[in-house]
Amino acid sequence: MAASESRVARAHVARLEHVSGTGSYAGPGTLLLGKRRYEGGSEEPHDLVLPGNDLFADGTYVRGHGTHVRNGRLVSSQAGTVLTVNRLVTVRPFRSRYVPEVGDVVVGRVLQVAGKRWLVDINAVQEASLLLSAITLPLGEQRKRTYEDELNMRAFFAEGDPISAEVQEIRSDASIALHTRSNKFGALRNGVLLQVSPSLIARAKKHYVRLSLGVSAILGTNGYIWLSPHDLETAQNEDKTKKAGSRSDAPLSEERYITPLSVGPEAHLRVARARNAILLLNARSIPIDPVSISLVCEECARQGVDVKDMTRREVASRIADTVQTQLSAASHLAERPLRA
Amino acid sequence: MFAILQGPCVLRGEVGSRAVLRRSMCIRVFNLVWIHRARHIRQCRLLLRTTSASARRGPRADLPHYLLHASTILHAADASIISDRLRFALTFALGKLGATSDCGRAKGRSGGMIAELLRASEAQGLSASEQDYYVSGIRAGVRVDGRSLLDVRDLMVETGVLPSAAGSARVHFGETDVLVGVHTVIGDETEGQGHRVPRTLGEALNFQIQIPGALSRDSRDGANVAMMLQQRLEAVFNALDEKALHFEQRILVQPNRMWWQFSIQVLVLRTRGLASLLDASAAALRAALRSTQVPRLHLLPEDEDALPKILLDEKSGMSPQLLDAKLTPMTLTLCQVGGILIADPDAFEELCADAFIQVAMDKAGRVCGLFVSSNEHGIEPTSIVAAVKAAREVCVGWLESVDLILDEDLKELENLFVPRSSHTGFLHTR
Amino acid sequence: MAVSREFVQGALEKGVRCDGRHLNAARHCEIEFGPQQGSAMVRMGGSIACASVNVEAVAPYADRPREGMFAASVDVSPGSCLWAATDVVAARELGIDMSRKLERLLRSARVLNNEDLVVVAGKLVWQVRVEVMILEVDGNVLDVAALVSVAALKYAKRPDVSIRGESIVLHALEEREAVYLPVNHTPYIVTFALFARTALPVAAHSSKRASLLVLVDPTEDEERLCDAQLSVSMNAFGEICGLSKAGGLAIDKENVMLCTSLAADRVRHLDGLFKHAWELANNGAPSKPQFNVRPSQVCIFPSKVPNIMSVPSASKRPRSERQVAPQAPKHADVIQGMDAEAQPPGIQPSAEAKNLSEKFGMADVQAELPKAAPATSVLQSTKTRKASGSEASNMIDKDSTGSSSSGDDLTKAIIKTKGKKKVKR
Amino acid sequence: MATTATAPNAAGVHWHAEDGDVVFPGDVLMTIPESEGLVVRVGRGVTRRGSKAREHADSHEMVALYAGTVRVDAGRNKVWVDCDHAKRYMPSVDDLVVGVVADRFADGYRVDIGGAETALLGALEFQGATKRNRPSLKVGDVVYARVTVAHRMMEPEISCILPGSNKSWLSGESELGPLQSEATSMFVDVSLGYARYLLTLTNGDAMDSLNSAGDTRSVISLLSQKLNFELAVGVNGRVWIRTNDPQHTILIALTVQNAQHLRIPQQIELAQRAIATL
Amino acid sequence: MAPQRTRWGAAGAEPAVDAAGLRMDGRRPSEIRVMRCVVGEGTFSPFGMGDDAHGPTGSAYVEQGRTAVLATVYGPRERASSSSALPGSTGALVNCEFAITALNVGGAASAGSSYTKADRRSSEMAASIKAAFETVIVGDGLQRSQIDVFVHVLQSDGGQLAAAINATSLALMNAGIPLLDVVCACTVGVVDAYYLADVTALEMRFHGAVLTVASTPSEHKIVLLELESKLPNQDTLDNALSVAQAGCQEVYHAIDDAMHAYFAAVHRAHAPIRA
Repeated sequence: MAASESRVARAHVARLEHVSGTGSYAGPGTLLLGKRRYEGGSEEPHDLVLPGNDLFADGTYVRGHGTHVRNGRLVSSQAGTVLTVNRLVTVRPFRSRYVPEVGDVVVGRVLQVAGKRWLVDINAVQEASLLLSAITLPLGEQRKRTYEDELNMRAFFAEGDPISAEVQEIRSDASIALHTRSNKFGALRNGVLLQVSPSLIARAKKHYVRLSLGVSAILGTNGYIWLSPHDLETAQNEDKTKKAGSRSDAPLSEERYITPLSVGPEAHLRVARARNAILLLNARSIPIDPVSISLVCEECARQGVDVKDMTRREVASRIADTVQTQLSAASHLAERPLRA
Repeated sequence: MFAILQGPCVLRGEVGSRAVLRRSMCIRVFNLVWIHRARHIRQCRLLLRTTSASARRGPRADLPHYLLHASTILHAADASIISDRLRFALTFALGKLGATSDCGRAKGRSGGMIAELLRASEAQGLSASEQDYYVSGIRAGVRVDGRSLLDVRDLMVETGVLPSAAGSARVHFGETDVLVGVHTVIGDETEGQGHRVPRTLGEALNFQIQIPGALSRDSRDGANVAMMLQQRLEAVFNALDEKALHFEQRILVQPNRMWWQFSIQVLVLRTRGLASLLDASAAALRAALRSTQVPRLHLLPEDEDALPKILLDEKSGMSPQLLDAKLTPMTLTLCQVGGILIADPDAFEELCADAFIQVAMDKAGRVCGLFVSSNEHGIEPTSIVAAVKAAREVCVGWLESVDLILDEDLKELENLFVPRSSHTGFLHTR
Repeated sequence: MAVSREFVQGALEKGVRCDGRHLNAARHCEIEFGPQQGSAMVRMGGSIACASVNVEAVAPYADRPREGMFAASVDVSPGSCLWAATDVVAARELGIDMSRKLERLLRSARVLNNEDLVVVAGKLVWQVRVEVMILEVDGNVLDVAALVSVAALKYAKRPDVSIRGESIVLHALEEREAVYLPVNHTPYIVTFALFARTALPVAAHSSKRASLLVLVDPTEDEERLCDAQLSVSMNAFGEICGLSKAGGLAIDKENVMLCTSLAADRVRHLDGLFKHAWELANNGAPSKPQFNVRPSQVCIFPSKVPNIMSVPSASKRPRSERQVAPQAPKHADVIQGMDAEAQPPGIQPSAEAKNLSEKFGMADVQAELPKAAPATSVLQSTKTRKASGSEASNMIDKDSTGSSSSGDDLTKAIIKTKGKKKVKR
Repeated sequence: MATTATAPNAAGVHWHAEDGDVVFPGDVLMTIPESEGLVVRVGRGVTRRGSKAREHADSHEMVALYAGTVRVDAGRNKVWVDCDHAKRYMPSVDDLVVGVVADRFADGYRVDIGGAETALLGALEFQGATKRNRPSLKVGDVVYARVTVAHRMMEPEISCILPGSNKSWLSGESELGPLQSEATSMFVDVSLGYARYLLTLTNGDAMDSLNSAGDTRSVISLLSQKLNFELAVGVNGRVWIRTNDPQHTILIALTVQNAQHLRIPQQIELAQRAIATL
Repeated sequence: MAPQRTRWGAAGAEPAVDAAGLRMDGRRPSEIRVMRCVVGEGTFSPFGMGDDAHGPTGSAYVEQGRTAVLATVYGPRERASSSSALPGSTGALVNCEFAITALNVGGAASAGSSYTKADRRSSEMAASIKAAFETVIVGDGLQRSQIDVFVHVLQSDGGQLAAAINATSLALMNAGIPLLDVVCACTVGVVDAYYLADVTALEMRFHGAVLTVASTPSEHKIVLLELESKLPNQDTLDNALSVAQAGCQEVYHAIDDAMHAYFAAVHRAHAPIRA
């Protein structure tokens, strides 16, 4: 053990400039005035606009996110790529906070239990609020919210609890309301929460996915992802983990302190693999969906990369490149962004 | 507190002399605090300091001596000896202290680190179920990111990032990304800005640590953490003797009158959790010191009482000497989760931890500082020993490979005639 | 006086400001030197500040043996306005901020050369400290502070010095006449409030040049509501000693130039005032013994609008005209202790008429005459009083607690009786 | 100072102050023996001394609350203290005040009425407001309201409902309520006494007991001959003015505001000049 | 540092612009220094733990000659309850913290004294940065939120404020915060009839006037303006302003390139998201 550590330790110290996250695009003299060079930038990104750039002169376009109108002209207010969905013009920034839309499936973390509502962090500009009236109470059906319910709100969700929910409405002052009125939403347990850039998670039909490698994941539209092991072997384990992974009904007070079933090391390893795969994709800003995740895992398996080495940069770049090529080969349905 | 101090004081006579005879350096343990009836250590600090330094330290000089044992112990090169002697020392101290009972006053007060952690993590606390998951994973020997228990994450070093600084380095480690710049100034007492002749190495360095509101909503918490970080770094360097920072002139250019003042700026670009913060900062600090260039001085002494003039002759002034900081330590944080020891916890594992052991270890594998803090359940002395052992493995490995890299860097640095400001600077990529 | 952004906007579109001024008209400004040497007081509209300078002979800094010392500090008195009273911290910060700006101005304009403040190099230099106290805040305080500090410096004297061999003698005043400080420039700060024609910040980026309204000498309200402020500091020779525009509405370069040229005129005018006051102070003309603070609303329409395009001297009103001012009402005496001296100069007919015509010249005179009965809601309000006045008023008996609430019943009762009288008539 | 003339009147009330005296806070105005049938109406600025005074163990001492002039009506059954120059408003019940919405919360507003503390205005405290449709005010809106609760110990409360009136706020013709269209309206601060004077002026006859000027013509009436404006006077020293033209609004506002320091003839002169500018 | 002191010591003697019309560092008068920008510095750790809600949302490092500034942006996030904002205020509340962490290249101040957070100068800088961006940030959608900007001057060789502003607008763009326009800043030194764009600390020693201008490149509007010393007349100001605005354009090019490079690197082969 000890010997291996020292090896590990020795192996993993590296000089930063070779591997630094910035080095790849801030190469020597890359950004000097005048000349423009992109390392590995295969195609010149023409569709990039900066705030204040004119998009369209005529008013025939509908202004969407990331744009504003300045004396009759449509002007970008974001640094990003221009997308036009037949009249609607939007500018999608590289990275931004999560911009919620009604109906999004999000994974969040309870920050605070306020009167009659929970404040939930969903990586948006504001904290979302989950009203007591917007959850399904233990005895499922629409019974009246009693004062008792209000008293032991912590029994349902306490501070720090990860939950999955749906965006119910977005009010005029941009405040967000969630609801968990469905048996697939509710508190999450026996798993890990990780955060990626929300722009990498597309709105899809299914956000509750079973990854091929025996991990069930909730890909929140807000860039929060919940991973929990889900065993293939024993049916008994199966439903228990399923119950744990995506609970049907809101938890009861005593249930919160049940010691979870002890998942075996290989289950942990599976989750770890999925986690690292997702983080790898995030680091290379490749869209995250079951396909890409499983691609990464297969690639790692093929190259015999150890789980804990997956996030090591050189490994990551090697794998990500191959995965990217495979993906771009696969996806032809990339609509050409419109030029400024 | 009195009860705590009393026990050890008995020891001063017997072992002390022998240890001091053994080598000119004696070691003291300051404030071994928070030991409760279960005789578990709540928090302890080992600070090594030369006798000469500590003698001038005044009031603190008469603090407990019982780890004079440790002095012999910690200098022994062999890890097994370390563990034995350390265990002996600790248990001995515990026995002494146990004899004088009711030291458990401080129950409920948790170590500073834990407190900081709680404050820092309030924004994104970990739910009970998640903690269970983490713990079960660690029990199973697989951590959330796939590491095994004592694996550490990658460490990335870059030197010479601040052209205008005498020495600088930047380190990526875990979630932490820290930048350290060293500036050398000649300090003398005539300036009278409260500058005092440094008595320990730690006093020759003055830190300015900045953590822009990274840890929480308001940057006050950042300030608290910065405070703690500074205390620990200073403590580590207080433990070293002057030779740890070696160059032609001594740090004291003229005894008691002029000295080199190293002002060190630590800028935490991003961080999360505190374990990786200390380790990364220590690593960056060491790298920065190693890459520090000190201009060669010529002193023209006039009459005795006046301060000598400082000249730097053109040639040598242009090719300053490198500071030899090979002996400065690096730190590793280990923490105990559910009774199991893991190395280099990430931000979430920290939240599950019930004890922290931070070990500062130099290249010879000697413990230069040991910070233990735990929650109210305390921690077994044996696990401290185990931690030190594990830390020794990692740190020595680290130090060797870091030095490999730095040596290459610094070689080409040294034969650069022009000072490093000609580099592209921060984040330069050659 | 409380106005909304929309109102100000609307008024400005028509060329009037909330206190009836033109856009480029400054408020009445008075500069007073004294009472003692090195102190001065300035009133600009409702804003009042006084400053005092003290000069000491001290040893210079070791590293700067041939430089004197100079420092300026501004304090905003908590009583100066409502927000200052309620939020002391903000007031202090305002003071710190202004003292920084002020010091920078005085240095960059070289009002005092530190080299001139040396008595004996390396041994003795003058340390000059000017302290400004803002007594009343009604907008444009920075200008006032700058003006008053320069005035105080100009009026400040230092004891005469003679050097006899090794010894340096500072002569007492009775022994030798004190001498003025070597003030060689008199810079002024002129602050403008900038309004976009539309309230939206987007308008900042509309390319119409005329889309900006430039207000000189803004009031508190205008400072609160404006889109941006630009302050130009300039000395009498038209040298620009400083510019500062911190964010706010983005403006064109032309607008900056416009502001500087406006500032030049304003500075010429201020300089005229300054010189005039300076003569008054030196020709033994009795400068007012005690400066009595006059609430801003005393002056009927802002006193004579100094048309800043005109020659400055014309706009300074000789004192004699003041006497024309009618007596203040009795209760006003009791209240503000106003004397004829303090009466607003605006009242005497000539200036007044001129004023109003100036002010409302462009107002369309045929604003259609009132159709409805005037002051509708006022009548209603009277009705109310009658209605509620008829309610029972409380009697005093043992267990009636403090009757503070009973006060109004009385007035109502009176109103009622009046009403009866009226009926009788 | 409080006068010494103590003339017990028929009612047995011992007067220590006469009409027109200038009194200081705490000066005893009169002592009222504890006998039935004594009715003395005390107005603003007069209160009963908390503890029974020693020398008049069996009577109440009425003292002045603030410095001002004592007013005693002819019938000697009403007394109050005038403090015309005062600027700080002390709320008392049934005062009509002009307030500014300082903050809004779930079921009401916090309104600044120029007093020591802000007043509460219930969300439904409007003529004919229901839970469904009720005015929603922004921060900074101006309301004309009536003080309903004013007590030393309590936060004052105001209401826009007028007993005996049934005009709904919806029709916009209710006497009290939000003062609309801030685009052409503003209000100026005047001294409390002057505000009262204005209020009484709008009765159409002079209040010689309040102000020693016998002139029936007033600034407002003069202006109103020439200008078409709407004006609301709050006892809290705020005069709200609205015309169609901001210039006129400013003209009126400044005239009204500046007239408060002038005597009646001067006020008239001022008003005439102001009108002359049109 | 001592050697630097010797190096700069004699500098005052040389002319601002030599016979060949070149400045001391070989630039033409109206030429700005070489500008290196790194976008997303510090937000993007090499270990892929890129976007956590915890780290900075955006950051940028800007190097203009030997002036190096790092700006990090946190948020927009829920406004801390303690923050005192006007109740009626719409849009985001911008906090800015400005810290000088390094020695001046001129080596004037000692490292110990150069950094104090409460330093007047720093607070002033912070105030002007805050003011410069408050009106540029598009408020809608950011109600009840706050944006924290931390600016660190790693080395300063003149033009701190300008570099800080440039870094901040890059960082804000990186954080995906909607802006009405990019804000570019540039300084101009007026030394006896020369207009020196982007002056260095050394050139500031000529006691010329130094004018800092922040403007919007697309419309040449002036957002921020600071002149701290004397200009002879308005024409000089006019010229200086135009030189500064030209400089701002140059800066904008650099910023534009930086963003493109960032785009090229980070979103290389970024398959567009199926909307």
